[in-house]
Amino acid sequence: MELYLYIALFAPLVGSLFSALFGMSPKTNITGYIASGLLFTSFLSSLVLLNYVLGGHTVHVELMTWMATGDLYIPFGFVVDQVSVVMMMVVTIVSTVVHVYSVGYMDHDKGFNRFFSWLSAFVFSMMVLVMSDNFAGLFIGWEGVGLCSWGLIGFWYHKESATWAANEAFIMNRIADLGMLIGIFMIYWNVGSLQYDVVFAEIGNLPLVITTWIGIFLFIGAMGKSAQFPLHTWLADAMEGPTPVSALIHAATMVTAGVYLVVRANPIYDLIPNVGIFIASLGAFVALFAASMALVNRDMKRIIAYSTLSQLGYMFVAAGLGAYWVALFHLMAHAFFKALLFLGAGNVMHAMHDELDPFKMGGLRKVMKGTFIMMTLASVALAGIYPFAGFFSKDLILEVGFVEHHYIIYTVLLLTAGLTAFYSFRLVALIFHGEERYKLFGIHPHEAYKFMLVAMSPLLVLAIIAGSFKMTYYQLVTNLLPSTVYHVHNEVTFWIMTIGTQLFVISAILFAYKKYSNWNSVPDGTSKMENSFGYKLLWNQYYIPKFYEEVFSKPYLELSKIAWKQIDLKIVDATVDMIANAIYKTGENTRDIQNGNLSTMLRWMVFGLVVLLALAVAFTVGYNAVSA
Amino acid sequence: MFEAIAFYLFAVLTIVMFTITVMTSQALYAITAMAAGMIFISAFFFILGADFLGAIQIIVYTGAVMALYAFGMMFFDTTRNVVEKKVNPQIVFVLGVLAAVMVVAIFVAPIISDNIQALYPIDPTIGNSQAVGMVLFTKYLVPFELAAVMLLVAMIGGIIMAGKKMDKSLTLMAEEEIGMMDDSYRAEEGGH
Amino acid sequence: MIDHILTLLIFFPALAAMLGFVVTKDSMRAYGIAVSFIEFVLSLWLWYAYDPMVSGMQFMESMPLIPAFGINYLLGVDGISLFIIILSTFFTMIGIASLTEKRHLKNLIITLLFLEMTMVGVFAALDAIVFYVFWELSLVPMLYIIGAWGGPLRIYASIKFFLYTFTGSLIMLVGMLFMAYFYNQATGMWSFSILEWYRLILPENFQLWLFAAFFIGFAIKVPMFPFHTWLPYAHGQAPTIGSVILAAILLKMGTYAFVRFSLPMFPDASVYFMFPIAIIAIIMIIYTAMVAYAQEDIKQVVAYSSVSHMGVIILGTFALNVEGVSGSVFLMLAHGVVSGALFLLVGVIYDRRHTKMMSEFGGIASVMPRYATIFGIMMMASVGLPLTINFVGEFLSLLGFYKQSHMITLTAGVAIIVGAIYMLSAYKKMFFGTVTNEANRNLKDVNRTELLGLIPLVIVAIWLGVYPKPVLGPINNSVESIIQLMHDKAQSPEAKERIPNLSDSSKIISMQEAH
Amino acid sequence: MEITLTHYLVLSSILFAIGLIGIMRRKNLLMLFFATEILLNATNIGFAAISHYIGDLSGQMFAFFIIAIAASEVAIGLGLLIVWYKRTGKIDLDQMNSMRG
Repeated sequence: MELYLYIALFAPLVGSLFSALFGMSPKTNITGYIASGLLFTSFLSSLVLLNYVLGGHTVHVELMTWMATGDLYIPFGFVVDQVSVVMMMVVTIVSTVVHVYSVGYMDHDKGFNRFFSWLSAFVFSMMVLVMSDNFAGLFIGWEGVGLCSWGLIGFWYHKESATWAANEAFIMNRIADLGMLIGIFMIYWNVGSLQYDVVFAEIGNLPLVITTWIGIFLFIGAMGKSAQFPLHTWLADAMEGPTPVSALIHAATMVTAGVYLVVRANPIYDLIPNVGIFIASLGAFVALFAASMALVNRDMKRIIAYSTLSQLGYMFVAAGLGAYWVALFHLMAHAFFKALLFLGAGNVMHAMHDELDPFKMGGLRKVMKGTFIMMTLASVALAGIYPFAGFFSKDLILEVGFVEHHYIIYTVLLLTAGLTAFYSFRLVALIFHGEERYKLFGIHPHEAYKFMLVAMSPLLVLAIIAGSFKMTYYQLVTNLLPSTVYHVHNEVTFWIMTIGTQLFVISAILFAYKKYSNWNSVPDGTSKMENSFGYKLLWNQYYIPKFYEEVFSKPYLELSKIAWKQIDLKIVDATVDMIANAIYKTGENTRDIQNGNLSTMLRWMVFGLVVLLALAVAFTVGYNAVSA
Repeated sequence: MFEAIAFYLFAVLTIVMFTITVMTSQALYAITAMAAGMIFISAFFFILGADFLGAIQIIVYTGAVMALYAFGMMFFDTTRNVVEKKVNPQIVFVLGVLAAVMVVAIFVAPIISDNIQALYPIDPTIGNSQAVGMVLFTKYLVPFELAAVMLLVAMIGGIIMAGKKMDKSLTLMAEEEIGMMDDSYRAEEGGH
Repeated sequence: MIDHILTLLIFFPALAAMLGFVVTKDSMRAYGIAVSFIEFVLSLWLWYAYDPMVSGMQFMESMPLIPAFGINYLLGVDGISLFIIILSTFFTMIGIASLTEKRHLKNLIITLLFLEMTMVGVFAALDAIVFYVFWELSLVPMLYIIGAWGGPLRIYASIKFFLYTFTGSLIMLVGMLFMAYFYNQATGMWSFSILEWYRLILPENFQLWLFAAFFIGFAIKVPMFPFHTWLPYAHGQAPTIGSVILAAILLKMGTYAFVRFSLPMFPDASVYFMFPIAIIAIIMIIYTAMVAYAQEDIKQVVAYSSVSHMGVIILGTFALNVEGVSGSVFLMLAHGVVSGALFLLVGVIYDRRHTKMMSEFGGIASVMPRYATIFGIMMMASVGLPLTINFVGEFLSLLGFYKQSHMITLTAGVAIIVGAIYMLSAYKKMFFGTVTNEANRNLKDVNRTELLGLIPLVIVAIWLGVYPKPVLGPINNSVESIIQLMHDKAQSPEAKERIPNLSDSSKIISMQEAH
Repeated sequence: MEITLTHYLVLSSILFAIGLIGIMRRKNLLMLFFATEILLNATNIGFAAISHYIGDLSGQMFAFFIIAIAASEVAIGLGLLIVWYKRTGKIDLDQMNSMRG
């Protein structure tokens, strides 16, 4: 089994290095095939491992020592257990699909080889992240995915907005990583090890306050990667990257790393329910907050990004309330349908020549049948309609909120579910239904390559049927995670809740269809609604990016300039130069003494003699005075 | 009593002579006053019992040194007044007086301890010259020889500098000039 | 030969430099590469022969110089100095191999070889006077390199560099003399041997003064805020090779000296000054990172980033536990590799465009993809990405200091954020965007000579990031013995408490009895 | 009225001060030499007096050497003086400032 573990882990790395070899040469399809093939190998190995783990075993290997000094011992250790194997499956499935898809999507791009190098490197980092058996290894993957995310968001580096977004994403993640690093330090100094098994065994013996702080700092790390408020702005901007990247990194895998961390560290969070409540509340808030921004946005990818953000909020609600397996389940289901949605959006973008505004599309269902079906089904899954994947995972989170008696959270999530359905179908309606507004812009859309659609189909299948794995999954992960069953005990309440939610969501969908499926004009910012305060607030993302710009970025640059020009040059350096100049000036001024005139020198000599004599007299007098 | 009279007499004379030396603008006055002062100083040596030193003082200073100065002065125009630019003359006097006062203060103050012991005590039974000779050729033999060499060097140096081609300085000339000088010298020789 | 390997290592380059005067100009480059390669191989042999299980000094050599005052020609290496010596020889080799300088190449190589002698000498010396001599001698070739091959302000920069560091080291010399005097007072014998000094337990107030005297010398060399202003000038004016050596090796002398002198000799004072120094380190980290962010010249960005990273090294050093000190020693190597490589990279673009202003560039990534890739790797290493060499050092340094203070570590940890900010924005300005400046449109990518220097650095940066054990192991052993020594010597209860006791972890071998 | 060592030392100091005034005041090199002779003689008196009052010959020895030095000084000094005079026709100190720093 170790062999399969190593194959699953290192196949993407090999693919990445192979593509990197051709990184500077013009496009060669072979890199795409090799990278995809290796990803598929990785997927197969993961499948074998899943089968093995389903049999009740786990694999734990230690590749080699990484850091060892003093009492610190950090190996490159990898573990395939019930949780990580689920993540591995999610990662390898989605990334295989995305790789194959990218062969078509990046077909005309100059950086084709480079793209696959980055993409496979990302998968490798993600695998390290989920498979590591210690916090330091997790951190390697954590930073690794951050790096690849940087490289991929800024993939089209000639675009100013892309590189800016890449740097923003990296730096924001770094802020959170600091929190995570501190969490790791706390764990080390209090437990003496960073291995999961040791830490989780010992964590109960620590004072509660320390555990609380550990939980908080680790969660700060999770907030950055999963783009939780207030570190959420980078995710929407990250949509500057190529769409497969958004599908893989900013929907299915990397952004869920934060959830994975909380799930993985469940023995810690179990001890600190107060932090859990905070996480859940923040998650609920972000779910609503992000959904509200998605309502008005006119950028197809950003809408999906906000939806991702919103779904991450759901996951954190579940994780925060202790329903770790539910969080992980939603993570999995979400990965499938959200990746599908993004890839569909990618098809649309291709068809529309990188046009992102859904108001400029419309009626595309005629030319893009496959994409239309896939995106619609994905949206249905996202909305949580029975029997699609979203129903099983998302409704479960609502139930968790209800069962745990957090009714406010429940209400917020319910509302968000409606909003989700609305904005998802607003998007679908605007893109695929109504008049063919794109004709105004002289665009001739076409369906994507066949094999791209074929590549997407596994995701479609999974988005539809993932819910049916629920029991198998449940039995699998509850070997490791708390096995609480969340079920409303009262039969009547349960049915009212379920059917009520379904009706609410369906009505939201119908409303969206009604409002947008016959849209016939491109909004130009003059309508009454577009000038209302609420719309502007949402349109400008609650002015938060602007706020960050004004309060952090610009003052930091200003302060830096002051630090350099005013403090460093005018104070610190000037002080040094002043001392040097003082000495130099003294020399310059006393230079006249050395005028070469013997007579003057003799006078100075006598003067010195007098001074010395005076000193001798003074000291003698003084000495006598003291001794007497 | 006699000693006191002699001391004060010579002291006054010496001071006067030296003051003239320092103050006069006539080179001749100065050299004459100084020669006189030197002789008066030798009187102190006699009073102090340092007969040999006194003799040396007269011979070397008043004889050799003064003669040298006299010869030296023959190069210059001695009849002319020595014109000197006086810059801040008061500072000169203030400094001089201050230095004197300080030194006097140090000498007068009871700081010369009593426990100084004579390393080479003066034996009253033998004459000064003999005693001086005994110390000079035993303990101070090396310095004495060194002094002899020094005098020799000084003599040679004086001769060289005041001697031939003294209007040219080798140290201040460029290399080519020296080379040229050698050539002309040889040419001169060849001419003979 | 192995018994005198250190002497050989020190004086071989000097001897070769002397012989270099008779080598013809055309073959000088090959000669320089050959000599520095042999020297590098020698230093690798040193590593091979080094016994990693022994924590004390190895390959010790002793020869009396001035027996009356106990001044000996005393050499030895332990895990701390071993790798810095290898780094010195490595960088001299890399530097000479990738030289693009045309003016007076012969003199430059001879100077570099002399510099190599002084660098190896500093790290191998175990006698304070010998150490001091090499320490000061190292200024001379550097002064010459900056002053003769530097930019327009080279005279100012070189004089500032020389006088500033020289002033500091004079104060350090006074400290050394006092230390010897105290040793004489305590034992009745004269000794300048560092190992002998280790044994001396000084009263705390003496320690404070001596610590301060040594501190000024070291702090200027490091350079620590507010003594850092010579560095931007030196880097700004120095030729590429000068900056590389300066950043990679010469700055490490200061931090190395902290570990070699200040910590084991003055444990109480180290604890006493721990927090003030940590505050300075934080200022170095954050303030200079901000200054770096404001720079317009890419070389100055790298120069200020050096100061910022040195702050982390200082912090790790004054963590006074094995994790922190090992981390800081490792970070010395890491920073040497990374900043050296970054300066080489800046040199590459400077050779092509004769400007270092970032505003002149933009979009270089599409013109010089190899260059952009290598620069990117090194930038990420500088930012401290895991699996690169810097991360190991930074992680351990911060981890170590976390034991001493949570808040300070949290503040210092901002390094990973601000570091990312200035590096990424500089990288964006240089490489991203479209090519706007016509002069950049036809730039040639890195050529073979340059790759010769850069590829090994990339390999080292990643290799030691992935597998630091071969280096970290010996460092760890030597650091453990130093920490144990400090714990044993510490007098104040606070120091006893802050410096961990390792004696239960058996493998400590007394500093003196090794070899 | 006993003449003590102090008397001699005071005399010596006064003469020394006169010499100092001389060397400071004089611009003529030859006159400067005179003043230095005064200085040397002033110290000689001091040495001889101490020698006498302490009863030790060392003082006289020193005086001898001083005289020897004075003699050499005059020889060399005058030689230089003459060279200088021949080169420039002047022996004024104010003109000898080639050592200006």
